[in-house]
Amino acid sequence: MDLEFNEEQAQAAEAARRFLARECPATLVRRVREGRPAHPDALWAGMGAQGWLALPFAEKYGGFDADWVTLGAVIEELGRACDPTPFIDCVVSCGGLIQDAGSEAQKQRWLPALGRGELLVSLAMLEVATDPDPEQVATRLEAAGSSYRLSGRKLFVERAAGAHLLLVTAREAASGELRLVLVPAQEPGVELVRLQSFAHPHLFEVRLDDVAIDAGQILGEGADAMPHLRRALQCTAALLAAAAAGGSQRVLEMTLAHARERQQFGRPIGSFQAVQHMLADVWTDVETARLAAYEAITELHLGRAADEKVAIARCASSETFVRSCFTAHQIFGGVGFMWEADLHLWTRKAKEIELACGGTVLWRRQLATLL
Amino acid sequence: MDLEFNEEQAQAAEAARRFLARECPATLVRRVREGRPAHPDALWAGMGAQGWLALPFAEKYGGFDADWVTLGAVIEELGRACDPTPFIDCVVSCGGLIQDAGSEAQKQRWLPALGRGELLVSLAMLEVATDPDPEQVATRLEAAGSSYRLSGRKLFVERAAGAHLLLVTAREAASGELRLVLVPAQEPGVELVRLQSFAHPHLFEVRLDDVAIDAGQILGEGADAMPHLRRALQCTAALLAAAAAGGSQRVLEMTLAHARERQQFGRPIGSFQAVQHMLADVWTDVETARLAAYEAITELHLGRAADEKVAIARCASSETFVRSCFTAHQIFGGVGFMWEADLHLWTRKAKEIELACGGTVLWRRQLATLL
Amino acid sequence: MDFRFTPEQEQLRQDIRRFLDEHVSAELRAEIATSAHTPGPLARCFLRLLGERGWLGIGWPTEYGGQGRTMLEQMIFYDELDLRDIHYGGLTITSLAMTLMKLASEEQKRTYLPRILRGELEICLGYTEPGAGSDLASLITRAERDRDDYVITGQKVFTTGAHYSSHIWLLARTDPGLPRHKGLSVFIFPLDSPGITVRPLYTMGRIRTNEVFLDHVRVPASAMIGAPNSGFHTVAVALDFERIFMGKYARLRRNFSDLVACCRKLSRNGRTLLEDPVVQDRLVGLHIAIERLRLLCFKSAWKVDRGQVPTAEASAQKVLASELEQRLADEGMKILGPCGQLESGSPHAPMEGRLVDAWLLAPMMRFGGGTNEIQRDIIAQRGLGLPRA
Amino acid sequence: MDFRFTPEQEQLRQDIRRFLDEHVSAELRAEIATSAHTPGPLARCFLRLLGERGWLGIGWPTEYGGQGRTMLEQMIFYDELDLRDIHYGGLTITSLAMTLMKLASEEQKRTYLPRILRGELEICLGYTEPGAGSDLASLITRAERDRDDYVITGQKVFTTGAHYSSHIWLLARTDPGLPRHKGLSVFIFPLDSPGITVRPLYTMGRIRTNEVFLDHVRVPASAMIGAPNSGFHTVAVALDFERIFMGKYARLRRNFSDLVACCRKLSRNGRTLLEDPVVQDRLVGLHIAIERLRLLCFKSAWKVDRGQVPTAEASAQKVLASELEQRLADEGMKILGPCGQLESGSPHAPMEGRLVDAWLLAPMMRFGGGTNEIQRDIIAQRGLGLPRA
Repeated sequence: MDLEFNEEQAQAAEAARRFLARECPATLVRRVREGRPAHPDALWAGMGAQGWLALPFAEKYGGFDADWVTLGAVIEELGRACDPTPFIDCVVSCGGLIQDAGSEAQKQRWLPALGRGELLVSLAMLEVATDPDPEQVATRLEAAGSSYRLSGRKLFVERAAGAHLLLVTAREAASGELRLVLVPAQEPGVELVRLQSFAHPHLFEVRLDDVAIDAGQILGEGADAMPHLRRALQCTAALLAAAAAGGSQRVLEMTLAHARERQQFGRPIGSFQAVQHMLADVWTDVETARLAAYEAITELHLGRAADEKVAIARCASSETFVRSCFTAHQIFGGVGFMWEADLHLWTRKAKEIELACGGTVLWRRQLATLL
Repeated sequence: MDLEFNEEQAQAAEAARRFLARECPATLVRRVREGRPAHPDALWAGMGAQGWLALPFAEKYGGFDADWVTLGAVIEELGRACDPTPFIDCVVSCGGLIQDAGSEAQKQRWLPALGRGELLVSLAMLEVATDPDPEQVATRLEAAGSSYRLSGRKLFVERAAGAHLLLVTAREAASGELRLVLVPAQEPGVELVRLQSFAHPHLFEVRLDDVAIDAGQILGEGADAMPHLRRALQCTAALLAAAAAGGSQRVLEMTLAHARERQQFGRPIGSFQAVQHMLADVWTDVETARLAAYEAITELHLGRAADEKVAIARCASSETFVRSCFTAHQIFGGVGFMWEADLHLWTRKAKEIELACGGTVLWRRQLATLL
Repeated sequence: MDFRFTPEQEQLRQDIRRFLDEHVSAELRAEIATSAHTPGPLARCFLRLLGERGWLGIGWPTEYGGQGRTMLEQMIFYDELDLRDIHYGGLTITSLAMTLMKLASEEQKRTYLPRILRGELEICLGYTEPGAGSDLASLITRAERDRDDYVITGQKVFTTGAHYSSHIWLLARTDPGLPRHKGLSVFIFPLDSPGITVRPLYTMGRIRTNEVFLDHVRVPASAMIGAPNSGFHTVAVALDFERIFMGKYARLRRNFSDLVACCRKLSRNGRTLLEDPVVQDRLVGLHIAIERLRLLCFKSAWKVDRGQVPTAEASAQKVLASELEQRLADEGMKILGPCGQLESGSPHAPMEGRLVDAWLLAPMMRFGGGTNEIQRDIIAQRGLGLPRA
Repeated sequence: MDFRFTPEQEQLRQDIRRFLDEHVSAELRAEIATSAHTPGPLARCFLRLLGERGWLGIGWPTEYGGQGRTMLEQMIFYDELDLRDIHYGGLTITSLAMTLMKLASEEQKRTYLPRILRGELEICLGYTEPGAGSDLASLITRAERDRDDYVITGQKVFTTGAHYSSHIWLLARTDPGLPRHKGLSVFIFPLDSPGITVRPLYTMGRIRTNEVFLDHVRVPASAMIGAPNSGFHTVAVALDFERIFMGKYARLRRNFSDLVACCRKLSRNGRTLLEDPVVQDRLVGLHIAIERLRLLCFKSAWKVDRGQVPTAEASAQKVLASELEQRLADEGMKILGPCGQLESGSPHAPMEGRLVDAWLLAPMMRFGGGTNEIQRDIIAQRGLGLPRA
């Protein structure tokens, strides 16, 4: 048992924290939330230059073949910094799917560009407004001679407007099997409709109306892609847990600092028993959420059937992040509620992470099946 | 709107509190829990002399036709006193069923005796160890010439060993309808098996093996008794809520007294913010639980469709009683945990009430159907 | 015991509903939906209509032109307005006007009460300062006597309503020589007095609040409510009127009912959300909690009508309502699935984004108006008689 | 990072299991099932067997005859014993013996350690008094110097284990002239010393505890641990050893697994309890909570093995474990339906009545061993560095 980073991982985390402190201040987070700009080009380029965007990819695709814990350490820091980038969606989910399900040619074509930060891909998966289940897919991919036509509607697609490619889940009409289709976001027949979420500022509905697809856009050799999708969602969930753990730690630190400094009734408010007990509970939550996240990540790393640990990590960390924000608001009071204060950036992020990629509800259900 | 007792009700409550303070001390509660004796004869006789056992019955059956709030006020006091009697089961549930479903002859025969405290009746309703649903009835009542045979198994029958009669729910074989059958507990073919509950000290399994029944033992004229049973369960639930409200109030009072008196670190423990906040929450719970109980009871009194209010009262008050005991134990510490201390009598009572007559789970489900 | 409203009270509710049905226009509804808690021109207009028809004085004694109605009747009135998110002047009507009646001079009453009653005058609270939140007695805004005037200098924050109110009800230090909470006084004066700057503070919950800077603001001594240095008492009196309105249930009940309706309509995987047993179980828990709050609101109002002060009840109302607001919003969004996050105006937004609005506003409900920790202290100490630490 | 036990640690677990499989007889299991936390003759016998085989010294340094194993290995050992409810002497082994090694005289070590290691000697804690619970420093039991002896008079309560232990580890006031927590000393002496009366205190949770009356009990000065008036320090050292064992997860995990197994087996209305979505949802919530606790236990043990003191972690463990014990028992009983209330031995009792036992014991877990309020104070003050009130 070893519950801390090895040297390499610690260095990655440390470097990430330094980099983000410089390149990802709360002012940037705020600007990107407000859409000025919607995508943080300079930060993204910087992350590319740091090699982060290629971390999970094999060396022959320009990647670093990083171990999962290193990736988790970087993502934890992104969570701490409340990062406004599509890192998890683009690199972990979509990049992971391309690497996992793509043909050699597809990997050669897309992964290096993705790793350099030149290619933005968004996962277009959900279809029902009320349903986080990625297996509810009605979008149809229909053969038409040697090519295909794609039709359907996708919801909750992150940053679709800024993406170069959409990675669309669809059912092949003939086989009923799942296919992963790379669709240029500007393609004729693709229409984007903005959704307004309080949590994720750049969500879209994607309407696909008889979009022409050629075989090269379909990942892999035409086998059922469901196992790949499940695997990608598992990795994404584990790493979202790291982001949530990072975010909640940062919120706890901000709250502690405030509780120590803010004086009322002639003493720091952190000396009141009610405040102390709230913070003690948050600390316990945060501590265990972070452990759960890394346990899930190490299970992935070991290639073990990680569903249970991933589900626990995903649920525990998101609950923790949201609750720690609620407590933070209570202790900060008016000062933390102001638009100009940074706290609400994390509060929204907490919900963004909770709802990302099908949301925690999915994983609670998953856990039920594993009982 | 009038949220307090009228004069008559206030007098009944006041008299009940005085009577119970004298006749129902914690020592008696404890003795009856330990089965020495299982039934508090003197207290029961006293309650009969006070007229309580005939409160809900019509005058022509020796009753007082009391309004529901008066009955609730008395039962609230019984809850406060942690009474060890079968009042609710015998008088409210069984007495109510006889009055509601019985023939004129049956009422004449049983109600006056019940009201005088000479007749103990226990409701034998549940059959499945895991299932609180009173509609799951497999016990069969089969015609045999001009009489009947009764076979089946009943669980969680309160004080069956001391009862004169068991009021058994059964399905008539021919019609499949529900029947209510009065069975002498000592009848051949009736076997009692003791169940050990931490909550209710006198629970039994009742095995009915081809028990001879004649038509006069079946309540009413052979119509489906399910509506009567539902109505009786509703009344019972509303009054159990009053008992739970009474019990939790008493526990709060004991805890407050302890928190004011007990000194640690040179001051009363009730001056610690953590203790104050626990007690503030208990007070809020208790206050609202009591209001919910009486709202349900007044709805019954008005003859309105009271299911929703009853369900809310039943759930809110039992949750409150259990939680207030948990908090009491935390504030009392070791002193309250001792066998010799009285607190655990209420703690067990809280669970006894929660589980009585199908339990609160039933009413949560009921509430779901009313959404 | 009787938990019902009387036929007369039910009639009152119908009258109010009919009045609102007739006079709340589609335009006003649209304005409210987008106003983020700041009354727009139509809402201001409607406030004056409420005044004209005598509704604003519903709880005022008849001697001040009010209807002299009971607190239960007021509750019915405000609930009906809350259900439609109608602006009625809030604590100007329910708390400050009542405090004026109790503590103000005859001249002050003549100056303010008729205009408040007509809906022409609104007052915001100038209590909180950057260094004085829960601990109000540590405020430093100074009001110095200068012959017949006071000259006020300082800064207030979280002055909600300062951007649309005409007056401010300001607590300032009049005697720094006295113990902290003894040297304070309350003043009422127009917000357009020279030396006042109001700056917007926008919040996470969309509601706008303000900073108010006071730079040698000169007000006549007659602007003081009550005696010099009696400000803490004045504030306590106002708070006793205010507290009963702090934790309300009407909007919570409405949001819950809307959520249930939404669960009946929306479906997932071939069945409605309401058919999902886990959804049912969550809704049942919320339902019970809201009913508890409703009963506590009844109790408070009923006690007031009997001449009692519902101290613990009002604090408990505030605690229950604010925590339930957050819980309902958070659990409700989970029940609705991914679309739960969508805001009013977005495609696929359920319940017109109302749960999202509530979620974003909920933190303020918990810490504002006296934090829930302070409310629990009040229940324990003033309600249950536990000793102070 | 690695959350797994090493192959050697897994092997150790297997060794322990095999040992227990071989030596825990059906008779011992039956004794345990009915012993209500008081070790019976077979359990005492088994304790000596554990001693003989060297298991009791699993965490002791080799210089004292122990195995010198890591805390993680100790955790494995104690977890396996806990899963079968085996009595291993509790804090005699895990805390007091360690404190003796650190603070006792050579003679005391020679007197006590070998016998403890053989399972012949058990020590109970004599801290709490009727007037001194959370506030231990207010205790009044006096130990007065009389030439080479101390004469001790006073009363202890909630002295768990005093009826089967051979010795008591007693905190008494040796200098009333010093500030409250400075005039205390710890003594160790046999419970059969003249002047000691042990009276049973039975509890709601079935566990027996005791009152211990000390009437001029004469003990030699050599019975004192450490220097005179250093008792509070001695207690703190012992507590540092004890705290990591206060909130454990093995039994909780076992009870949870048993509950799930039971839900798979029992059915209601034509389907197993586990097929009920609401039951699943409740179980998922419990499962996540127990996993959090398990991780915290790992963290504490791992920190100890790195030479760190897991102050906040241990307090958090105790809080989580005790509150979860109550929640698991209460929710579990609700899940099981009416039979959930049935006790071990009753017809229809599920899980051998184990949830009922846990429910009845849970209050003590929350207030005992330092109330959860005090544990949260510790997390906040010692763990997070927040200032004392």
